[in-house]
Parts: sequence; structure tokens; C-alpha cells
Amino acid sequence: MTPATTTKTALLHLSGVSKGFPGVQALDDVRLELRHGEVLAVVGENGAGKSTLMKLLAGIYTPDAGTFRLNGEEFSIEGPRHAQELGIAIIHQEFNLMPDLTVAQNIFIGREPRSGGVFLDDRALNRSAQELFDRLGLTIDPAERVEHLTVARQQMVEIAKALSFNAKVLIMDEPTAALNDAEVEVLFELIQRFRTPDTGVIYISHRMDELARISDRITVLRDGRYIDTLETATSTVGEVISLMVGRTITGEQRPGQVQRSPDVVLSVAGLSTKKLLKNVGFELHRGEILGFAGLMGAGRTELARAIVGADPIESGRITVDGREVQIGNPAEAARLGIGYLSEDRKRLGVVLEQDVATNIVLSTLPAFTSKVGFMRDGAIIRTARDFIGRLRIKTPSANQLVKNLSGGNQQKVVIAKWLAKDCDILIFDEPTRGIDVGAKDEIYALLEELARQGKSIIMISSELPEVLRMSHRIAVMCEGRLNAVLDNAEATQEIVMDYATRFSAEGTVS
Amino acid sequence: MRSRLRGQIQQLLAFASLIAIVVFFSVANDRFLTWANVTGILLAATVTGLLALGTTFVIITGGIDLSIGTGMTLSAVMTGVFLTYLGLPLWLGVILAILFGGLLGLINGVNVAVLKIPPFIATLAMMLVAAGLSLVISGTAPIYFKETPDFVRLATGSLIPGIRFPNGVLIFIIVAIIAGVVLKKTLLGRYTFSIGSNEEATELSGVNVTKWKIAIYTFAGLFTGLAGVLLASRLSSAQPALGMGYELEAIAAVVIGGTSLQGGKGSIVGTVIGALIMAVLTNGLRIMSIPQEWQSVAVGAVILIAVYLDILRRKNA
Amino acid sequence: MRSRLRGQIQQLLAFASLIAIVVFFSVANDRFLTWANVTGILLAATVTGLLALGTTFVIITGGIDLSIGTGMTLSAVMTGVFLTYLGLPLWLGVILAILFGGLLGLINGVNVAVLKIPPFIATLAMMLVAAGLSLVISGTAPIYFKETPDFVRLATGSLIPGIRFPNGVLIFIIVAIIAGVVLKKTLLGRYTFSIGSNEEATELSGVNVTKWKIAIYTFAGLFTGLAGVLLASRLSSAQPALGMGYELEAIAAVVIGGTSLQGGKGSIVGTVIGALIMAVLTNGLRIMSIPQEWQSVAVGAVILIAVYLDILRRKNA
Amino acid sequence: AGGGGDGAGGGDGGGDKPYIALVSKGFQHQFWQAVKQGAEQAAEEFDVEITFEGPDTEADVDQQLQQLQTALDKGPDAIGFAALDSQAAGPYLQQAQDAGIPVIAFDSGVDSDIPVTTAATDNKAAAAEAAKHMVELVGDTGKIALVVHDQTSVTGIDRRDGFVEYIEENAPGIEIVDIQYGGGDQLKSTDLAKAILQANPDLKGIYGSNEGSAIGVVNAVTELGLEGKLTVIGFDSGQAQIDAITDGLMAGAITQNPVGIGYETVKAAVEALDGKELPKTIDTGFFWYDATNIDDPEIQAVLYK
Ligand SMILES: Nc1ncnc2c1ncn2[C@@H]1O[C@H](COP(=O)(O)OP(=O)(O)OP(=O)(O)O)[C@@H](O)[C@H]1O
Ligand SMILES: Nc1ncnc2c1ncn2[C@@H]1O[C@H](COP(=O)(O)OP(=O)(O)OP(=O)(O)O)[C@@H](O)[C@H]1O
Ligand SMILES: [Mg+2]
Ligand SMILES: [Mg+2]
Repeated sequence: MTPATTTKTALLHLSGVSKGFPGVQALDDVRLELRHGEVLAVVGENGAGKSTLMKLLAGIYTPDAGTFRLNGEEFSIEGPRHAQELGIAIIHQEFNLMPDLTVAQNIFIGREPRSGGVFLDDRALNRSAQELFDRLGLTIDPAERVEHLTVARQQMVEIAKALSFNAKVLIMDEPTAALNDAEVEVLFELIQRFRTPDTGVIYISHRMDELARISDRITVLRDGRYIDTLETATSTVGEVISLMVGRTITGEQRPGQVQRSPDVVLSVAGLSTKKLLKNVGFELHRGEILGFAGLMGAGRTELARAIVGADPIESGRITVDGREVQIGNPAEAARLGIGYLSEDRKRLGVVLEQDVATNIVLSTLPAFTSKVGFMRDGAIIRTARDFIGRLRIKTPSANQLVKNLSGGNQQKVVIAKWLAKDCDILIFDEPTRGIDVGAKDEIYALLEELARQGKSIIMISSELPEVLRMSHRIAVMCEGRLNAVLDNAEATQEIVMDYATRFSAEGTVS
Repeated sequence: MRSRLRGQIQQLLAFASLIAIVVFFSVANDRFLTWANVTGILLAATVTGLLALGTTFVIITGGIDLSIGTGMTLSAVMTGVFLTYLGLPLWLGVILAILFGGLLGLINGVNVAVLKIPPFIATLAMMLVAAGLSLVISGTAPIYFKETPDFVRLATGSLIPGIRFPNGVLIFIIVAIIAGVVLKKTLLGRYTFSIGSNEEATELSGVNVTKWKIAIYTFAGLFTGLAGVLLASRLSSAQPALGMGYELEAIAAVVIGGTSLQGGKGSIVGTVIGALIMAVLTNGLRIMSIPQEWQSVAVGAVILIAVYLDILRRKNA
Repeated sequence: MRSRLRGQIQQLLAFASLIAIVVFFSVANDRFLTWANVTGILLAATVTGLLALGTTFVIITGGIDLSIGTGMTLSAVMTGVFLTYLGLPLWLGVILAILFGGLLGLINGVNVAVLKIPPFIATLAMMLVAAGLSLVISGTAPIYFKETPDFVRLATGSLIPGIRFPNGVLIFIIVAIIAGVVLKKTLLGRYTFSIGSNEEATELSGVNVTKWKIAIYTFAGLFTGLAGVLLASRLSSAQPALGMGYELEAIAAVVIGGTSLQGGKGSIVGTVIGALIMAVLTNGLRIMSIPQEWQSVAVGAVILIAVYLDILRRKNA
Repeated sequence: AGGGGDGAGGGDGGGDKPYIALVSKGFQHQFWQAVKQGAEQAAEEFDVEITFEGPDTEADVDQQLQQLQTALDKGPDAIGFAALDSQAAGPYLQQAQDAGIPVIAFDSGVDSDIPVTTAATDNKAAAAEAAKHMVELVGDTGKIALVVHDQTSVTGIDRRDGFVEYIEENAPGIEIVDIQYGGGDQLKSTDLAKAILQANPDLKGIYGSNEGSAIGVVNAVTELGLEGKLTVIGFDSGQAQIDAITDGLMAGAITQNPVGIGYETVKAAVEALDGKELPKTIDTGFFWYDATNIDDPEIQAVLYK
């Protein structure tokens, strides 16, 4: 892992880059240097300007100011196509896939193989995609339509697409946010293989542990400004974090032995769905954080959706506070005090075209109706501002459209929505996806506070350390089955992974 | 704050095209800006305007309602049934006819929200069924309101003493204000926007989307019913063969007013302006005695230009 | 693989409603399944069918084309101009008329893709302009094809010796196959789906969305042109006052065929089936001499049921 | 000239010619274009200014009344009006009378005393004439059908009822098996007539109630190859119908005198403005024409192409 630090001219060099949006100066005189053959991590809090900087490089936005140099030569980017031609490939933070097209069609959009110059050759297309996946060690059906893929698999498609360009500069904007450890390994393997003396990788992530493993240097942004660049080898996580947030963050700790309440607030028995789930049963106690671990496609999301009535169940019993219930849709679940935060932020979480305040109160709107039936907008704004402050959501105002927020701040908006609702049972599916380290800690604290108040939380997460840090108990799923429910004290990464990979004897994913 | 102010300036500017058109016609023809002609334009805008008001809600949810034209006709026929055939008191007949419009909306809503039939198909089917039933119920002949002469004054009479300001226009203004308040200030309005922006996310937020969609279509149906009543009043008769094509005009008014067929965006003010642009254009060209075949060309061209200018304006704002 | 097979079975099943309707009418009236009537139904389906084929592309991009009805009329009038007024040779006149349809599509495409005018407005404006120009150019009178008697055989003559199989139907079948191949097997088709599925992502993938949208609207326009030619041929004349309302019928055929107005989803097979359902329904009810007002009710109800069954089927698939 | 006080110097034309606004039942169809032509002839002859407008279809009562309203607002000296629904037009006619604007009804009668005169054809009688010829051509027995252009408009109803009533009274042996409505759209009428012919292979005759309907019937007959197998009777004229009659595809048709209607309307308006006494009705007449008399100058004069 010795980067070619001696090279005089950097592979990519940016200086004096600025970009403003109405009400926000997203980037202010930022510089960045990517050397040949290196992986440069770019870190910063939510809304620091990381994605904006990358979108400039991808030709999506045009900068207000700044010079770009590629191998010492100044250039400007006219658009996405031009960026591709220059050898810059990007994996976007928010997916940019065409859900109605197949995986292979998505990957090769704009570069379709044709037979005789006229007709599309989908067989060749699928073959190329298959070759690509084989090379990358992925098992995805190239002919599957993207809308049928889980978020994690969509992420893999994005990654494969970017790698298929034979680019010189590969930009990855939080590629692991939706992946779990096994898939992260695959990705790192890919990055190492991609890296040659001619290429370089810009890697954005909020997972600090990854930085040491993959990056050579780390550039820190804060509030749209360049702060510093560190050599990974000679710096500590604590240093990086304090540069990012301007203060220090206390280390992680696991919950101690908690006195579990005997009250069962939610009990699930024999739950099966047509697609995946097989005979899942568990109990959730009052004041408990129950973590759900598992590999991609283990069925955790499907279980959550089945419980809140978003998907039909085939058999099984759900009991809330001792009463058996039939939950036909999420509205009924909400009435029973069960809230579900989806892992698919863009599609199922936020209402992108509405403002922050509207999103925060979306689940609680009826409570903001006055006696005569009018909405109490003052109260809505007050509540929204309260959460904007508590979760430190970076937005110029409560009236900003959510689509103009950074990814992490959008996630905070979704969390705020469910905190506002005051549900007794919260099912959080990948709640910290894309959230910066500082904010993560605050969210952990919030969840713990909720649990102390007697709320019960199911926390689905692909970040095993997070599950271990937060959960009183840990449920491990595999292939739609619930393989184990462990006490925090007895759980280690190894034990959890062991249960998560105990595939059924037949080894079939029906 | 600042963004709210900007929003209001934008809405004022949305008048720009309308005002330009009005100024043009005033200069071109001195008959245009007479009291009689202006109230005539307003009255002409009421029927499609009312349809457009209701449809604004449906369109903001990301749906569409093709049944408003013939649904209005059927409501007019039902007004005839209630008042002339059954001899009900005026107020009761009118209320029942409006509720009947709501019933049509309810059926649309159930088809869309419960049976999950695409709104285009569900309301197309309703359009055809309503067209047929209007003819069946009326026996393919107009129903007149001989027994209720007051009924005719509902649209064209003038409540305000002294000035000739048609009641129909007054009703339209009041109803538009109500629609605006409902859209901006009530739960129904909020969910209308939210469903249109992201139906799935709204559903997962614990909102009973099915129920609210039905409510929205039903609410929109009430406007159809009222439009039917006013139409019947203006024509002193329920004309059973009318109505086809009105839906397009109303939807055009909505879209010209800046409401997006993709859903999630729209306003009542915009719809009112859209309806006025259509009515002013039609009237102005007639007043100028432009040959009829050229009128159609001119309306098309002006709509295009007006919307294009509106797009430019928003881009620069 | 499995999903592809499932896709094909689905498409076969999509015939179900159509077949059910055909079986019903065959049983109800023994004149229904005669050769002459079946070819009659097919011929009746060609004009709106052609319009529907082109519009399928536009709708899959997430757009809409309201100008196809009067655009067809204008193309028919231009056929008259080329053949009768200018006396061009038959083949040349026909090609020019088809290209003229493409030109209308091109204008729509530019308005939508470059000026960013919402498709509904852009094509509504074109609808009005085309309606007006048809009357202006023809002098509000039909143009006849006296000098080119062969022209009439284009639609109703029979190339296949021995059997009476109208050329118009043959043309429709060929064009439908071409449309199907273009949609499935060419770049134009691929980008049609891609744009409709996620326009922004398509753009970010380096596809020149503006250019391709213009291409798609232009391509769709060619169908409008051809529909105009066939219409003129069937009526032995270009009728300038026709056309309004045809767009709705064509769009209905597309949507009944399972193409989503949201964009991203659709098929030519579906559109053909949709057009056939409409034509069979209309013909069957007429053959049965159902009173016309009830025909409209029946068509509405059957469309609703057919689409509902289709939705159920897909859910269970 | 100059009408009574109110209408002086309307925005149109500029000069001080009297201005007469005509609101008809349509404008796109040839029949109405012929009416317009007659009106223009008269306008030239009597040196008056006219405008001519009509709704898109004969179902558009609302659109027509708006056009009438605008016409009134223009302050004309006289108005010519062909009512789609004369009762619905009542208040507007009242408005005209109050403003002292004389109204000339044309094409079909107006159910009101306000019009000073009516220049019209008796559509019912004309349709009965068509029926009479149908009976003569197909004999006393057999099946016939009607393709009518409109189910609710006055002309549609009169041309249907006049025909049907004549058959019922005078030829009880003839069975009317079907009446369908094609909106005057040639293509729709073609497909519709084909369906009727399919359903009733033993049909002896079809009557099409206006130009579009009649041409639709002729198209249906040729597309099915039934030329000469049944009797087609049409209404109105137009090149296609004239050709069909010359070629023997159509037995004959009724024509009104649209040019005459337009001419008489404007002429009556001018006379009303001059204060002349007018008869209560001006019958513009109708004619049966077929291959035998189509070239007569008297027929040629009332046909439009
Ligand atoms: N299109 C836009 N319009 C307005 N503001 C924007 C827009 N895009 C980004 N911003 C703002 O610019 C700032 C930087 O956003 P950016 O997405 O670059 O952050 P980020 O560092 O990627 O954060 P995260 O870690 O949450 O993804 C944020 O305050 C965001 O709200
Ligand atoms: N190999 C696979 N290819 C495609 N789809 C799969 C595969 N395995 C599972 N799935 C789909 O994944 C869904 C179950 O995944 P779910 O989202 O519930 O899992 P998860 O444990 O939440 O994992 P993650 O969200 O990390 O993907 C099912 O709908 C199933 O059809
Ligand atoms: Mg980001
Ligand atoms: Mg998941």
C-alpha cells in the first residue's frame, strides 16, 4: 500500500472551488488533491459539502469558481457524459438507477452493444454484465429489473456500473452506507483491484473504522470549507473526528446488563410470507432495544414491512400489548402505536418535493389540526424547528425542500418524523444510514433515552458494531428465518456472524 | 420568511400573462373592457372554473379526472330530475345535485384507491357511463326548469343590488376561496400534496392513503355537482348531450395554472388564473371577430407562450 | 430466465379480457364472427390503433400527446394538398404526408424537451393549432382525391389476391410489428423506457435526453402522419373538421393495454390489444343494436372490468 | 343607416355600415359554410358588415350561447341566430329585444315571439320526403335502418322523427331495424353503418341524415362490396354525395337551400333595420335530387360542393 507520493503532478487537483445554492454556501474555496494510485478519503459532517464537491466532478453542477486539473492540465466539465469521457466515474449517494430497466440495461445505459449497428443485442449486454459481475465476484441476475432489488443490491449495481467504465478517477459517495460487513469486504477487494499507478479513488464515508483500512490520506471538510488533509497511517480516528466536528466525541460503549421489563409489548409468532419469511417468532419487551442483524437479503426489511402491514403476510400472529391484532396497512400499525422507518430513504422515507417541516410532521398531522379544522402552521413550524435543533439538521430553514438537503440530513428528517409521532414501538430500519459520527452518537443517545422512557425499539442495522453497541438483545436472521436471539452480554461479532451465515441444509433460496 | 415572500411575488407574477392578454384585448377593441363583457367573461369562466377547482385536488394527488365533463352533465340532469320531475324545493334539489356529484367522485375514489385502477381508466369509464346515463335518464331530451323560475337566477341573477354582477360569478369566487383554504389549511389539503409527492412514503408514515384518496375524489366530485347545477341554471335547462370535452378544458386550466400532472405541486390561485386566461382568450378573439378557424390557432399559440414565459420566470426567480 | 417466461405468460393472459369479450359477442350474435365483420373491426381499429402505437412511445417516456387527433386531420389535409392541389405522384405525396406528421411530432418534441413545456400543454397547444390550420388550409371544405383514384385503395383495397383483407389492416399489422421491434430492440426504444423510468438518472448516465426526447416525439409523429393518410384514403377525402376526441380514444387504448401514464412501463402488444378491445366493444354493441346511450354505459363498464381483471391477474402472477 | 342608438360604431369594420352578427349551429361543416356563403353574398349586395360563428358540435349549447352573448356585447345592429335550444336561449333573446336589436331566426324555428322572422327549412317535412322516396324505391316491405348525425339536436331529432313517422304512417310493412348516431363524423358513421349492415344482411335501405352520415353509409356499402344491393338515401349535398348519386351508389338525397338560408337571413335583417314589414316565416324550401335531376339548374343552384 505505498502510494506514489513522489509524483510531481497529482492525478486530480482542485483549488478554489466554490458553489452556492439559494440560502446555502455549500462549498467555499475548497481544494483537494488526489494522487496517482491512492485512495483519498473525504470526510465531514452531514451537509459539509462532500456530495456537492463530487457532483461538480461528475458534471452535474457547474462550480461558481475554482480550477480543476487532471494530470496537471486544466479542464472544465460540460456534463455527465463529458465527465465519463474524461475518465471520471461516480457512485452517487442517492441511487440514480432506472427502476424499470434491468440490471444490465442500467449498467450499460448509453453504451449499448448493437448488432449490425441497429438492433440492440441484449444477449451480449447480459453477457457483458455477467462477465463484469463474475470479475467483481457478485451474484446478481443481469436480467432482473432493478425495481425488484433490495437497497443493498441496488448499491452493488451502482458500484458495478461505476467500475465498468475503466475510469481513471473513481468517486464513491458513501458506497457502504447500505452494505453490511461481508459486502463491505467485497467492495474493498474491488477497490484494491481497481487501484493502479494510473488511477485514483475518492472515497466518502461516515464509517470511521473503514478509513484506516482503505484510505491512504484523509481530507476533512467542515461547513463547506477545506480543513486539512492527514496521512491515514499517522493519524487517529479521534483526530479526524475532532477536525470534522470541531470537538471530541466520547468513545463507544456497550449497554450494560439491563434489567429487562417483563411486559411484552409486541409478540410475533409463526410469521411467514409468500416470498421469504419462514415461521418467524420473537417478543419485544417494554423499554427494550432489540437489534436485528443479518446478511443482505436475510429478510429483516421484509419482516418489518410485514409487521406494519406494508406487505401481506401468509400466516402468523401478531400480538400488541397482549391483544392479537390484524394489521392491514401502516396506518393501522400507527394507530396501534407502531412506527416504521424505512431503509429506502429516497423512495419510502422522505417526501422529497415537500419542505422539512411538512416531512417532520407527516405522521402527526392530525394532532396539528385546530378545533375548526385548520392546520396550526405556527405549531408545525415550532415543532419542526425543535427537531431541527435537537437533531442538528443542517437546513437554511424549516421551509427548505427536503430534496435540497444533504443525504444525512434527509435521514435526520425521517428520524425526526418518527420521534415526533411518539410511538410506543419503533421499528428503525437502518436508521443511521449516511449519518455522520457526531450525529450518530446523538441519535444513539436519543434512542437510549426513548428506551428509558419505556418505548420499545427494533433496530435493524447492517453495521454490526452499531447493533452490538445499541441492542439489549440481538436477533439474527438468515434466509427469512430467525436463527437466534442473543443477549447482548453473550454476543460477539463472531457469534452473530456465525448465526447469520447458518444457511438451511438444503441451501436454497426459494 | 424570505422564501415565503418570494413565493408571493411569484404568484403575483403569475398574473403577468393574464394581464398582458387583457391589456392587449383592451387596446385592440374598446368593447372588451365593458362591464357587461367583463362579467360575461367571468360567467363564462365559472363552469369550467368550478370543474378545474375540483380537479386541481385530484391532479395534485398525481391522478386525473376525465369524468368531470359528463359528470357535470349528469349532475345537471339530476338537478332536472330533482326539481322538475320530483318537484323538490329549490334548495333541496340543488343540495342533492351537488351531493350527487360527490357520489360520482366517491365512486371514482373507490375505483382508484381500493381497486387500484389507474385514475385515467377509472375516470374514463365514469366519463362514458355518465354520458350514457345522462341520455338515458333524460330520455335524450333537455329537461327544462319551467316550474322553478327562480332556479335560473342562481347563475345569472344578481344578488348585489344595483349592479349587474352575476350570482354565478359570486358563487365561483366564494367556492374558489373555500377550495384555496381547504388546500392550504386543512388536513385534506396537506395529504393531497403529500400523496402526490410520494404516495408510498406517505402510506408508510401511517397515513391511511386509501381513505384520504377516496375523500379527495369525493370532495372534487362536489365541485362537479355544483358545476352541473350552475350549468343547468345558466342554460335554463339540463342539456344531456353536452359535457364531453369540458374535462380537457378544465384540466388545461389547471395545468396552465402551474399544477403539475406529476402530482405534488399546484395551487388554487393558479387554477383560477388558468381558467381566466382560457376565458379571456376565447372571449377576446370573438370580440375581435377573428375568423373562427384562426381563433383555435391563436388560443393554442398563446397558451404555449404564456406557459413558456411562466417557466422562464420561475427559472429566473 | 424465469422472469422472462413469466413475462410471456403474462402477455398471453392479457388477451384474456379481449377473448372473453369476443366469445361473448360471438355467442350473443351469430353475425359477429363473420369474415367481413372481423375485417371490419380490424379496419375500424387501424386509425386509432396507429395513433395509439405512436403515443405508446410518448406515454412510456412519461409524456402525453393530445395533438394526435387533430394532427392526424392536418396530415390528412396535407395529403390532399400534396396529391390534389400540387398533383404530386401518389408515393411521394404519401411519404411527404407521413413526414409532415413527423414534423408535428418534432415541434412537440422541441417544445417539450428544449423549452421544457409540460407535454400536456405543448401538445394541447398543438392540438388547437392543428385543428385551426386544417380548416384554414382546406378552406373549411373537404379535399377530394379525384386525380388519384388509386389512393383510395391504400386503405380498403386488398393486396392479397383472392381474399378480402383490407390493405389498411395489413399496414397496421406491419407498422405494429415495426413499432414493437423499435421499442424492444433499438436504442430509441431503450431510451424511451429509460427516460420514462427516471429521466434524471438517464441524463446523469450521459444520455442526451433532450435529443432523444425530440427523436421519440418525432417518431411518434410519423404514426400520426400515417394515420392521417389512411384516414383520408378510407374517406376518399380529407375531412378538415374531424379529429377532436380521437386522441382520447387512442390514449385510452394505450392505457387499457397496460402502459402506465407514469412512464417507464408499456408494450406495443398491450396497445394493440387495447385498441382491439375498444374496436370490438364498439362493433359488438352496435351489431347487437344496443341503444346508443346504453352503448356508452356498457363500454365504460367493460373497460373498468377488463382493467380490473388485468390488475388482479398481475397481482397474482 | 345606424341602428337604434346602442349599436352605433361597433368595434368591427370601422365604417358606418350596419353590422349583423350571425350565430349559427356550426361552422366547420360544409352545410354551414354554404349558409355563410349565402350570408356573405347578401352582405355584399346590401352593403352590410357581417360575422359568422358557430359552436364545434350541435351538442354545444353552452358554447353557442356564449357566442351569442359575445355577439350581443359587440353591439350589433341586428342578429341572426340558429338556435340549438331555443328555450335555453330565451334570456339572451330577451336581452337582444331589450337592447332593441332585431333578431332573425334561421335554419330552424325559435320557440319565442322575439325573432322578427324565421328563415328555415322544415326539417321534418324534408325528412318525410326522404322517407317517401325510400318507400318508393324499396317497396312496401323490408328492413331499413337510419344513421343519424345527432341524438339530441333539433335537426337530428327532426330529420329522424320526420322520416320514422312517415314510414310508420304510410308503410307499415317496412321495419326500421336500427337507428344509430355517428355525430356526423364520416369515419365513425362508416364503421357504424358497416356494423348495421353486418347485423342485418337482408337490409333493403339506409338513410343518412346529414352529409357526414350519408357519406359514411356510402363508404360502408363500398367497403363491404354491397354496391347496388341496397338503397341509400342521403341528406344535404357536398361533392362526395353528388358523386355518389351520379355513380349510382346513392339513390338520391334531400337538399335544403343553405345558400338561400344565409342570404335570406341577412336580407331579412337589412329589411328589418329599414323598418319593413316581414312575414313570420321565410320558407327556404328543400328539394329531392337524384341522378335524373341533378343537372337541372334549379337543383344545381341549391347544391354546394
Ligand atoms: N440542490 C441543492 N439546493 C440547495 N441546497 C443544496 C443543494 N444540494 C446541496 N445543498 C446544500 O449544500 C450543503 C452541502 O450538501 P452536501 O450534499 O454536499 O453534503 P454532504 O457533505 O454530502 O453531506 P452528507 O454526509 O449528509 O451526505 C447542504 O447544506 C445542503 O443542504
Ligand atoms: N439473491 C437475491 N437476489 C435478489 N433478490 C433477493 C435475493 N435474496 C433476497 N432477495 C430479496 O430480498 C428481499 C429480502 O430482503 P430484505 O430487504 O428483507 O433483507 P434485509 O435483511 O433487510 O437485507 P438488506 O436490506 O440488507 O438487503 C426479498 O424481497 C427477496 O426477494
Ligand atoms: Mg452526501
Ligand atoms: Mg433491509
